[in-house]
Amino acid sequence: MHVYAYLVSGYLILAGSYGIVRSRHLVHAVVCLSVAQAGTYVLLISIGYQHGGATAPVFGSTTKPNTHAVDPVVQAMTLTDIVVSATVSALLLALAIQINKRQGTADPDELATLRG
Amino acid sequence: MSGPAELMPAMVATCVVVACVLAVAGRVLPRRVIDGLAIATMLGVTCAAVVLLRYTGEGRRYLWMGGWGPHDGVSVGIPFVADPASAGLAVLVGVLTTCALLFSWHYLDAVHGHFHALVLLFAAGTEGFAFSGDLFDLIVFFELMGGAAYALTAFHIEDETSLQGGLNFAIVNSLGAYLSLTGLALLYARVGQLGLPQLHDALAHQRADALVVTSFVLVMTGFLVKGALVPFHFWTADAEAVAPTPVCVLFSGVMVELGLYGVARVYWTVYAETIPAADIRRAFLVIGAVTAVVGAVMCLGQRHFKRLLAFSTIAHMGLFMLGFAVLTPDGLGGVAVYVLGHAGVKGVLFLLAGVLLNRYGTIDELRLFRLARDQRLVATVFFAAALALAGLPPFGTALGKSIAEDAAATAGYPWATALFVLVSAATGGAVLRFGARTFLGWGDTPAPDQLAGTRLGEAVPEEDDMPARTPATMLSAIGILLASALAVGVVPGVGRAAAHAAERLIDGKGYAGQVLAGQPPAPLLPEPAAAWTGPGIWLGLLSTLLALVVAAAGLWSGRLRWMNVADPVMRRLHRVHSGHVGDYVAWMFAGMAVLVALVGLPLV
Amino acid sequence: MTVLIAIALTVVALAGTAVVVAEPPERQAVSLSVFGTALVVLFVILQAPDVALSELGVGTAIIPLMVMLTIRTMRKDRDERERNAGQEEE
Amino acid sequence: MTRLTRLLVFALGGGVVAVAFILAASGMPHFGTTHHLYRDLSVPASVQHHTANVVSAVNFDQRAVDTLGEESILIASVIGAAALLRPSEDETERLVPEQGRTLEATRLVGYVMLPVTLVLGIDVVAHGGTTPGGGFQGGVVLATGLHLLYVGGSYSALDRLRPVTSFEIADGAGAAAFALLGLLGLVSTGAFLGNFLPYGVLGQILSTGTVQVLSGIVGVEVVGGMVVLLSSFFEQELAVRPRDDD
Repeated sequence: MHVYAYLVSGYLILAGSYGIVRSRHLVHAVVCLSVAQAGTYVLLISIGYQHGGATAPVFGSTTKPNTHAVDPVVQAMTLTDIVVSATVSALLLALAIQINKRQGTADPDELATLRG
Repeated sequence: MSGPAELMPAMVATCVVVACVLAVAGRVLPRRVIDGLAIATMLGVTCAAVVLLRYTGEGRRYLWMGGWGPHDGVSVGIPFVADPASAGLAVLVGVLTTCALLFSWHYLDAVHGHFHALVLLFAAGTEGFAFSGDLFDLIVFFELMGGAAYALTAFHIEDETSLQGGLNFAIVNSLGAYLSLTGLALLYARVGQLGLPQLHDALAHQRADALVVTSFVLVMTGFLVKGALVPFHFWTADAEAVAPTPVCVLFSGVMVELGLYGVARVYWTVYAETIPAADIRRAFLVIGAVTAVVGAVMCLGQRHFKRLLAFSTIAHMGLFMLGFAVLTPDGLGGVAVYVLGHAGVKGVLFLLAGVLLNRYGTIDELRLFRLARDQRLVATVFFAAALALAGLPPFGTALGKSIAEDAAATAGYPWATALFVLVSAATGGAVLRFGARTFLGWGDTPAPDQLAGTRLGEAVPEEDDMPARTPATMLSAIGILLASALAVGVVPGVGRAAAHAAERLIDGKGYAGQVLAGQPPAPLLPEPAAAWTGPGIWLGLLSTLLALVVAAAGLWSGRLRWMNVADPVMRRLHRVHSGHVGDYVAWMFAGMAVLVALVGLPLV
Repeated sequence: MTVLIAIALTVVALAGTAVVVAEPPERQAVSLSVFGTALVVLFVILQAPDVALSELGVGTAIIPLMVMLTIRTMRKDRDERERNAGQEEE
Repeated sequence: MTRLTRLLVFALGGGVVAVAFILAASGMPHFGTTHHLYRDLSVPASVQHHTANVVSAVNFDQRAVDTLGEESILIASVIGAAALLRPSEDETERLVPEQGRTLEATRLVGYVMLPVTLVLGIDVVAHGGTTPGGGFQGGVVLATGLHLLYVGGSYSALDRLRPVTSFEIADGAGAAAFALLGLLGLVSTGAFLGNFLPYGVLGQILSTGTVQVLSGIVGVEVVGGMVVLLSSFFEQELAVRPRDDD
């Protein structure tokens, strides 16, 4: 369990990359890229976790602020990352739509305009 | 310590604000206003960067965002730090962006100011990247640069090659950024800090174990992708061959160089005291040499002019990497001068490619054969830039090349010096060959079968009704760039300033000490050896001469049967550059594996 | 708690694998949405409600919706091309 | 490369990287460790600025520049997607007549869910400084809620309710306002994105100075941005057609 969370995140990054390598459809490649990115979310959030009933880093008028909470900084970074993920995916999907429109295919194996 | 330091966030924020205004009001504003507003903004930003650069002569300028300054060497805030290297890059960004916008004055269907807004956001990203003193923030601005750049690459949606170039670029670069983020996460898990100065202090006492090395390789991967270094470079040719002309100027002049800047900045502030210099030197010398050779060989084999220029950029990135990899202030100072000269020269060549494309509807070398013989002015500028690329003194490229060559030889790598000469000759020769065919009509007449059945180099002209004479705004952009490339070489003191910039960039300890504890900056060497030298001038002339030989060999290669021996190697190399994004990702991981082996194995 | 986290992590890994191996693009929107949901659950367990909320919007709704629209656009474009090709043959 | 060589190259590279990653992971602090240096600095800093949600404090105060960068990425991609998905020279925009294929039940779900999501989204944005939530999350929830209309009803209903131009303006204005507030902080406190508003009592809605304002601005921008992004895709699917020659 000590490193299981880290290994899962590493696995997601590799699996996503593997998906891009063997992809036969651009939309699939884009989706795999977002799986690889999800690996970074899992890694960051696991790094910030703390055993023993540490709370979320959100305090109110009732719970006094204390440091028996999970790391807020990795959560903030992940939030930034998630918005980036939506935007990058949008741009990539827009490109995929236009490529399919111009070339009549979205299979990377059949797209061959940039050789050499 | 603030004052001039406040210019840094102001520059980034101004670009963002104006970009938003253009994005929202672009559809109602007349084209002239859009052009004028964007150019005025970039002029203002350039002036601010120049002011900042002058102040950095006295030491680094820094500002903690949100007022969260450090206590006892730690902080929750993000610093922006200006040293001569980052401020100089900001000036370079300003000048290149201004020229790119000048060139697109009225040119290019701008689609409601979208083009200008994206260019300004790109500028904001590059400036933030140059100034940021925080590893996560660096990656955020890296992605901002990327996001704007992907859309700009594919701006001509009618052109299928530009779409595919944009997609390959976007996937490979984004994956690179995510891998950098993974490396950052490993580092954060160990030391719980993100600022570059804090990371410096935290890592200074660590052993280079598996975590440090792996995080190094992962963080560097993103920057190496951006820096177009083999085998992370494949996207570069695809993107630069197809992006709109003004965008190519930015990509080849400053974006890929910022990748190398990221490598240098993060290495020297974070890892330099942990990972032994010998390992780093070996790894980066290998990467630099392979990049230079692959770029030069591929450059020689191109007939699509923008693609040719893109491979020349890759070859030069290899040379810059070699200059960096000797890990001395002289080497890096030479690279700094070389980068400035190269940005001007390459910018001129890309803009001339744009002029040709608009006039003749193609930039294929064989189709352009003898077509442009009446273009006296364009031809003169073209050959000046081509010779400068080959390393002809007194251009800035030659000065930078000479300083870096000297540094490599002094550090005990004469083969690197030889590579500088040969690669400059090859890339300059390829460009000269293109010019001789196009403007002079020299060389063998292309066989009909070489022209048939290929649409290579053809593209949708970027301007519908190109006037018979090239407009003054376009010419002025070209003139500014060529003059800057010359000025870098002839204005006294550029070499010295670059050497000082390199000294500051290398001094990671001083960076951390000044930003975290307000320590005074270390004194600089009074007279660095960074000026024209006799051997440097001779080597510059030699590479120019060799470039002429290369060009002649290319023009009349049909008569040189013995050159066919190299064909199988060439064919294989060409096949590797397949335009297939899956291939690119596979090579990226192979490159990471090589980097792990080069840096990690000696430590086991 | 530890067991719960281990299970959630495993589910995320499996859902991620499912996305990567799902070949037909039509199924991608659904498998991606399932993967997003698995991530949301994991983040809630790991005490990251803010991140979970964002992932709920982006990962389970917005990106899958964009993927679905992309695939439908591609299919529409293909149909139209085939219809045009058919007309030319006539 | 053939598929096989490509997979082999990746397998070799990925294998080495995987081994390095596993070795690195074994050198990381164990999962659930109690050592979080940045957290120990960040929580008191957040309390000092009266922000109960430390994640919001990090995003909009301590590391607000990250958010500036991220908001710029959002607007860059909104502009980029709009530019990429514009009807090209050989295309035209024409709304095709709708086919009534939505089930009554789904439609009902959509209409019922819509107000719920909108209220929830606004609440999440408004209380970002004090409870879980904030600009991004609320913005995302709001944008998603608006598009439930598509699931439940029809695109033309959505089109009427969602004048894209005003969302474009919201998006641009949000991003610009974020940068302008940063500059305002620079002018009035000498620190970019510094807080120049008074603080209230910890845990109350308007206690957090600029955090709440910036969070709200980001909420506006994210709603605008996501709606415009999605609408570009909707238009591609429903309205953009090849130009007829006749």
